[in-house]
Amino acid sequence: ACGAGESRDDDDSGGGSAVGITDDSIKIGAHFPLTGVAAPGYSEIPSGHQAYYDYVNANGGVNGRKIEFVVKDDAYDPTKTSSVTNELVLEDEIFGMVSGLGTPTHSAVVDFLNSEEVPDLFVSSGSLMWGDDPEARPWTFGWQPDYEIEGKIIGQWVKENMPDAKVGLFLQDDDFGEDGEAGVRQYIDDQIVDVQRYTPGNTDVGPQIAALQASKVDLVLGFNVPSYTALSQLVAMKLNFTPKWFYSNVGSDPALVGSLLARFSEGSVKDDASLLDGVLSTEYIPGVDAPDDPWMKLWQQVWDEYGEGGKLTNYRVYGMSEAYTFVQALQAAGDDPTRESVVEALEQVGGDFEGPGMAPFRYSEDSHLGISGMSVVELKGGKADPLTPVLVTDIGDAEITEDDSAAGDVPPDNGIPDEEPAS
Amino acid sequence: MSEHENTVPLFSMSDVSVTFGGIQALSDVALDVGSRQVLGLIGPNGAGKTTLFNVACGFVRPDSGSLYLRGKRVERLRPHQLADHRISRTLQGLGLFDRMTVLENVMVGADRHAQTGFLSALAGVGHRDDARLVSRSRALLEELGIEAYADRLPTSLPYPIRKRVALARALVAEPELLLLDEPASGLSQEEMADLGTLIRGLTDRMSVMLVEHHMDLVMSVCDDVCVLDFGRVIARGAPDDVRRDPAVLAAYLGDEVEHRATEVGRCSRYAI
Amino acid sequence: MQQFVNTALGGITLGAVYAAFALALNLIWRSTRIVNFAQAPMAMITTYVALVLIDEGYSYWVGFAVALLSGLVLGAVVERVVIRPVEGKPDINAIILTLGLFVVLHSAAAIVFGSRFQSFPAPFGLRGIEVGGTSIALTPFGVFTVVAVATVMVLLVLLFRYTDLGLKMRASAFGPEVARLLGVRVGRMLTLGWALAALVGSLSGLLIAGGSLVHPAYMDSVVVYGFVAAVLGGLDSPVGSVVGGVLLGLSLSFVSGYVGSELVPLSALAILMVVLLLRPGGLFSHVAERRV
Amino acid sequence: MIRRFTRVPLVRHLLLALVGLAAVVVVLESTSPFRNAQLANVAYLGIAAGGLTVLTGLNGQLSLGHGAFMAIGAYTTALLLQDADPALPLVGVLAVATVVALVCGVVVGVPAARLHGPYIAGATLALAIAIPSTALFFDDLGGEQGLNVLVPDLPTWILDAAYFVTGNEMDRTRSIAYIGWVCLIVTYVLLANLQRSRVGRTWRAVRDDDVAAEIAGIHLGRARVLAFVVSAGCAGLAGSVMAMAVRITAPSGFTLNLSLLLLSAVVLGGLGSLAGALIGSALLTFLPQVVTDVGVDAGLTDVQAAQLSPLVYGLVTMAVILLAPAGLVGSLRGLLQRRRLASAGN
Amino acid sequence: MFEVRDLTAAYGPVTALDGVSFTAPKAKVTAVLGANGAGKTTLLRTVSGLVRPQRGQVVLDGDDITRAPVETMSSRGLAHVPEGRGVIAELTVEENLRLGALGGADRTRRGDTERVYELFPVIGDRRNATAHVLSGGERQMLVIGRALMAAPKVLLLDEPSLGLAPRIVAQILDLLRSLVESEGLTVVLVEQNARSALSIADLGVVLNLGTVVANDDAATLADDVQLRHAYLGF
Ligand SMILES: Nc1ncnc2c1ncn2[C@@H]1O[C@H](COP(=O)(O)OP(=O)(O)OP(=O)(O)O)[C@@H](O)[C@H]1O
Ligand SMILES: Nc1ncnc2c1ncn2[C@@H]1O[C@H](COP(=O)(O)OP(=O)(O)OP(=O)(O)O)[C@@H](O)[C@H]1O
Ligand SMILES: [Mg+2]
Ligand SMILES: [Mg+2]
Repeated sequence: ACGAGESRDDDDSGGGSAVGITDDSIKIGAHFPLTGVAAPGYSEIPSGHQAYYDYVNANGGVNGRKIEFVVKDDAYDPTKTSSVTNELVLEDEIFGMVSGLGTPTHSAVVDFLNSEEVPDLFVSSGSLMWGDDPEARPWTFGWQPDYEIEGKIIGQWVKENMPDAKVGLFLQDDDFGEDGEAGVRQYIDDQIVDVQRYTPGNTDVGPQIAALQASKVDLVLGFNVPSYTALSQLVAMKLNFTPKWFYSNVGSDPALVGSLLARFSEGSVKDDASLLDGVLSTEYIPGVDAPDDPWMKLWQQVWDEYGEGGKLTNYRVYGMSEAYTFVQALQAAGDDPTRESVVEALEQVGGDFEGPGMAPFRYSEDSHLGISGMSVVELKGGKADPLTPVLVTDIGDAEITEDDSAAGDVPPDNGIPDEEPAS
Repeated sequence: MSEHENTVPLFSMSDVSVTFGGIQALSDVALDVGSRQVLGLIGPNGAGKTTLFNVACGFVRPDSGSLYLRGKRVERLRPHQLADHRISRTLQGLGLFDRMTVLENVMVGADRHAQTGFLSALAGVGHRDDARLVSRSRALLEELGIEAYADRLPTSLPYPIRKRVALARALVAEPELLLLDEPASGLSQEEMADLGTLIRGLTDRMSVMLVEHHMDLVMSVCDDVCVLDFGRVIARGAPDDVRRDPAVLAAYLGDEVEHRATEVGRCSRYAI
Repeated sequence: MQQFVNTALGGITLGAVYAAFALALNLIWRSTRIVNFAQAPMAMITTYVALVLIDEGYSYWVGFAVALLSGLVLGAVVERVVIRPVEGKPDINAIILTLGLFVVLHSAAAIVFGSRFQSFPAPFGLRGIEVGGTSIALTPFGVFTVVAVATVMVLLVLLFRYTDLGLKMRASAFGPEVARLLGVRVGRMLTLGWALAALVGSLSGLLIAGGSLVHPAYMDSVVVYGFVAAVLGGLDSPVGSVVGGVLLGLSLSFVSGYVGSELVPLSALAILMVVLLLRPGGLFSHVAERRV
Repeated sequence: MIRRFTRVPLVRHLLLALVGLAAVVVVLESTSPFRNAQLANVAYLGIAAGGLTVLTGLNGQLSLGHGAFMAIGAYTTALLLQDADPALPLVGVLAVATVVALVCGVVVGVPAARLHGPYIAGATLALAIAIPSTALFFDDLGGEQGLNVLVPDLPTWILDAAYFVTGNEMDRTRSIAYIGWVCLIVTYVLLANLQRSRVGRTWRAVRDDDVAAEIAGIHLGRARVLAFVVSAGCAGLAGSVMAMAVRITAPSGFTLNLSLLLLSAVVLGGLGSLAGALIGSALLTFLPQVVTDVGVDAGLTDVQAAQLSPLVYGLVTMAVILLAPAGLVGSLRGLLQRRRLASAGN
Repeated sequence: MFEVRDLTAAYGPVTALDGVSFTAPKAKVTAVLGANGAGKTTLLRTVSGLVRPQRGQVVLDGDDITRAPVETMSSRGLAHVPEGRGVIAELTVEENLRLGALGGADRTRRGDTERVYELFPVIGDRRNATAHVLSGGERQMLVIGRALMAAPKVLLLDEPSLGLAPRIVAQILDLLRSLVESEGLTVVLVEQNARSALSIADLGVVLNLGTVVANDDAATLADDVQLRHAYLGF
């Protein structure tokens, strides 16, 4: 495992660095919580990536290059993220970081990646940090819609459709909840009567839900992860608390939450319908609840052929969708991609990528933020039923507009994108 | 009765009472130790002898009463401060530091003589001071005839040697008052005799309070004997007088012993 | 008012769960003088055993019984295989050993059962009952939890205070050599202590899991709070464990609901520190100090 | 002559430190930046483990919460290093972090000194989770996301001097590794001094028999608090180095796992031995990576390979306790001693 | 009858017992004497199984019990009062005594606690206190009382007089005598203090450095001036 010192390229000058890439391979890496408290769910994302890369590799790779995806476990601990990123960059010599997960974890390495000029693509987190300031972090790109625009879209919808509702917020106590709250407050600051925060890891949310109930809220907006959706529903059941629920996209995952709650609806709940019926949420990529969507058909096919086994879940779909975007970026960077050219290509043509995202990416020289919008949906019988067209916006006071232009994208027949080189 | 040279005794307690949840371990005990005197403290099991030592050392706060050391009141002192007031004691058990060598055990007792503090220890410049503690401790080990064991761990040593180590640790602090709690238990007749000589030898530099159940030793080394029963002083006086005191005989010695006490040296039934 | 009642009720149920866990620690401490940090993952494993059975279509109670039984066996096996060799060695050896076991069981479970969330059924309803129009967070399953914990506590008090077996177990813990001389089969007692403790631990695992989600780390917060509860009450007293557990559950529930859930760990520390400052041996310690 | 000289503990420790420093220079200069980063990791774990081994091995107090003191040191450092050019030089930052942890050590150590056995374990366990969680409460501490740490460049004269000695330019990773190892060496010299001094003797006496220690004139409370404070200070310094090496300080970096990891490092290496603490730290730094790589090579999925590393770490811990209860260094020492006895007997 | 044949035991490299043989006849007191470190304690510990012998046999009423587990000793009627620290300090006085009765051989003859309290009124006063608070001598009484609770056939006593007031020692020795005479108890008495031990013993065994140097009538031993001076210290 030594010798890293010698093989490091000597010339940083000239046509850009070609670390991690050869004529027939490209090596990328990522950090994910594969163990520890954050592992449930999130540890499935990289298997989605892997399945899709295997699929692409089996079909000849990208310009003849096979994608090698190296995943390291950081247990959601920034200290470990830092050390595995060192390992990926300095020892494994990856071309770029793709989809490293988590806000505190990725924060620990974002400066390092930028100072080492390593492409840091498609961070798996909705924090604004991944793209709102390309000057400060020129090598970093977000992917999913950030929490703030989701908050804005939810806020506007509530303002228009439930103007009299007393709103309570149920927030994860970190940037996720914070950014979401900021977005929501742009529209319905006066409607919010109570804010409750839970600390991830503390699974007893009884006191929080009891407080919301005591505030007599009609609508709870949840910026939380799926397990807490299930927990909040369970506690609400215990308390006979029946407001309207609106979970952000992160937490809604109807398939997962539905299956978690299914067991409790068997005996204890009288009405047979799913506990999640009538719950509101948002959607920006098709998920496993829509098996007939052309993208889902592709993912299902890829998973069946190249997956590591187990069910196809929304986490895996998320991973495959990110992987798809990475393949697009690589193609756009031309026949001989360098670290620089990938970033340049994303800035130039990334905004036009067609993919599973229902709204376009915001990639440009001024913004590295990801998908720009989503639609509001209602869950019915375990499926998401759109209530609005795709709503698109940006951070800050950008307006919310309707834009269905990207929603009709269908995957190419061979399931592999075909981007033109950007330059 | 032996007379004290000074008008103020070295150590005294008056009206000391201690109760433990309903058990009266000491009641109104008054007692004094003159300088360079050996005071024997005897009494039945559970009479309160160790408790009295504990009071003297600050391990037990008396419910009432006062302690004086050279005329100064000391009952508010904590155990670790007594060493500075030049009181040392041994424990009824051994109380050695099992994972430290004999020398180190004794050096802990000599800690009072150390002059350097935490900072010089941290900076590693205290070794000269430490060397003085080493020589002091070695000298004492030599005096007690156990210097050969200086670098051994106590657990590997025979019981009588360990008892001596415990004694050395108490002596190295150079106390004025030494409290010995059953120093002879587990020793053979011969070793006990040596111990007696040793204790007598100490009286040129300190006073000793001795708790012991071996009458031979008590009778031979004590200037004065004080008898406790149910937490009260029931007799006090010269060994010979105390030994004949009927109350003491009834409470403590038992009548069988009386024969032996008068005919020391003869092998008699039940004698200890 | 409704919030107050519901927060309190939630706190009591939560406290009952801490109490159950604390009882297991208490039992193992009293019978072997070891704090078993692997208690939580052991309980987690047995809960998964129940889950597998239930998924296979067996009833909840079959799963429940088998989980308790496998807890018993697991406890015995762990004592025989892992703990027995360090018997009589310094405390820290056993502690580190159980910490090692903690890690091993954890990752083994993640490998075998996967690390995703799974829901665990409850035998009784999970809906709160209505009292005079307002609904309160007292569920039938919550009642079951409290009753189960109280029963275990009473059984433990009876076992240790009034039976010869309890006496032998305590004697084995405190003075193995002397106990042996007096004819106590110390080895068996230690094994039995671990087995029973693991059984109680399994019960606490099942109670926490009931009507909630399980994953390999689902017991982790209980490791801390259950232990804090046990220490709070005094490790030598089953009543202390229960009082400590309920006290802690209640306080933390109120802190979480009225102040902020991020202060929960800090309040646990504060409560523990205050109690231990006043009573270094916990609330229910009763050993009079005699040091010399 | 030299013999007599090296019998003075300070001289011996300084000599060892010099040898250590030389070894550090050679190793850091000849290894890759990645290894440098790993070695920085070893350094800060080693500093904290060194303090803990003194507390647990010498004084007999068990702490399951030293990660909390690392968090205190790390957060102090992060707060001091918020600007690109901080008000304090790095040495000052390290010192302030240590002192803040020392002070917190007093706050915790005073009540802890009265506790024993499982009660102190319980209190420190609660500490381990309570301290990092307070960061969530105070907005100034950056919440879940934590605080970024901006490590300033070393002063040019140091860089020049380093270039002069090694002939290599010093990059940032390497300079932090140097900071870590210099701190480690200084800490270990100080701890070794303490260990051999009357303070160390006092600590061991309290560990072996507190009653006997007290009648020998030792202030029990003071001795215990002092040991606790010293080790808390070490943890604070370690946290400071950690903050610089990791470049971020967030609550999720100070989970209970960290505290337990430190304890295993100490026990794996051999309780009470500084060398053991260092070896334990190295083991815990390098082991996971090696194991995971082996797992991946053996064809396991990423998730399985990742789980393999804690599994092996747990098994190794258990195996050491069962097979070599004195730890690696302790067992080695025992072996050598037996050899010596055997050869002396012949 | 109780017999030891060629018993040899070692702690690592230290041989503490080297081929010890003797017989302790039924209903007699056999004193085992010798200087500190002679191996007396080791002898008793080997007999009751706490130390594994390297060689030799222990025979109780014709049964070879050499390798029987410690736990079975009390049910064979053997009780061992260990040297020092024999109480379980965390249990109450009453519990310590109850424990003593659990393992005895003969259920019907096991004593009740009241008998012990009568014998030692001091500990009767403390029956519900944890043994932790007892004084040194009170602990010793408790240990002896606990051994009696099992109504043993053979009683091994390791320095029972340690820390006891003379009157209590006398009382205990009286009691032993009467148990020997009335109930046929066999006693093996280890004492540092040879003089008082020989005064109540029927037989004496003198150990030196792990070997038997004398084995005879108690009176004969007490009269042997040379032996007394060489090994018994009086
Ligand atoms: N902390 C305590 N709590 C309750 N009772 C105690 C405590 N300390 C001592 N006692 C009781 O006080 C009485 C006196 O005990 P002490 O140890 O002083 O006796 P002693 O005279 O030294 O006896 P011995 O000769 O047996 O050592 C005893 O009955 C003992 O049980
Ligand atoms: N646990 C042990 N480890 C090593 N050596 C021991 C151990 N116990 C006793 N010895 C040694 O074995 C020898 C016999 O000791 P033993 O305790 O049997 O003597 P004893 O006659 O009972 O002496 P005492 O009168 O002091 O009780 C001694 O040399 C002693 O040092
Ligand atoms: Mg006493
Ligand atoms: Mg002996």
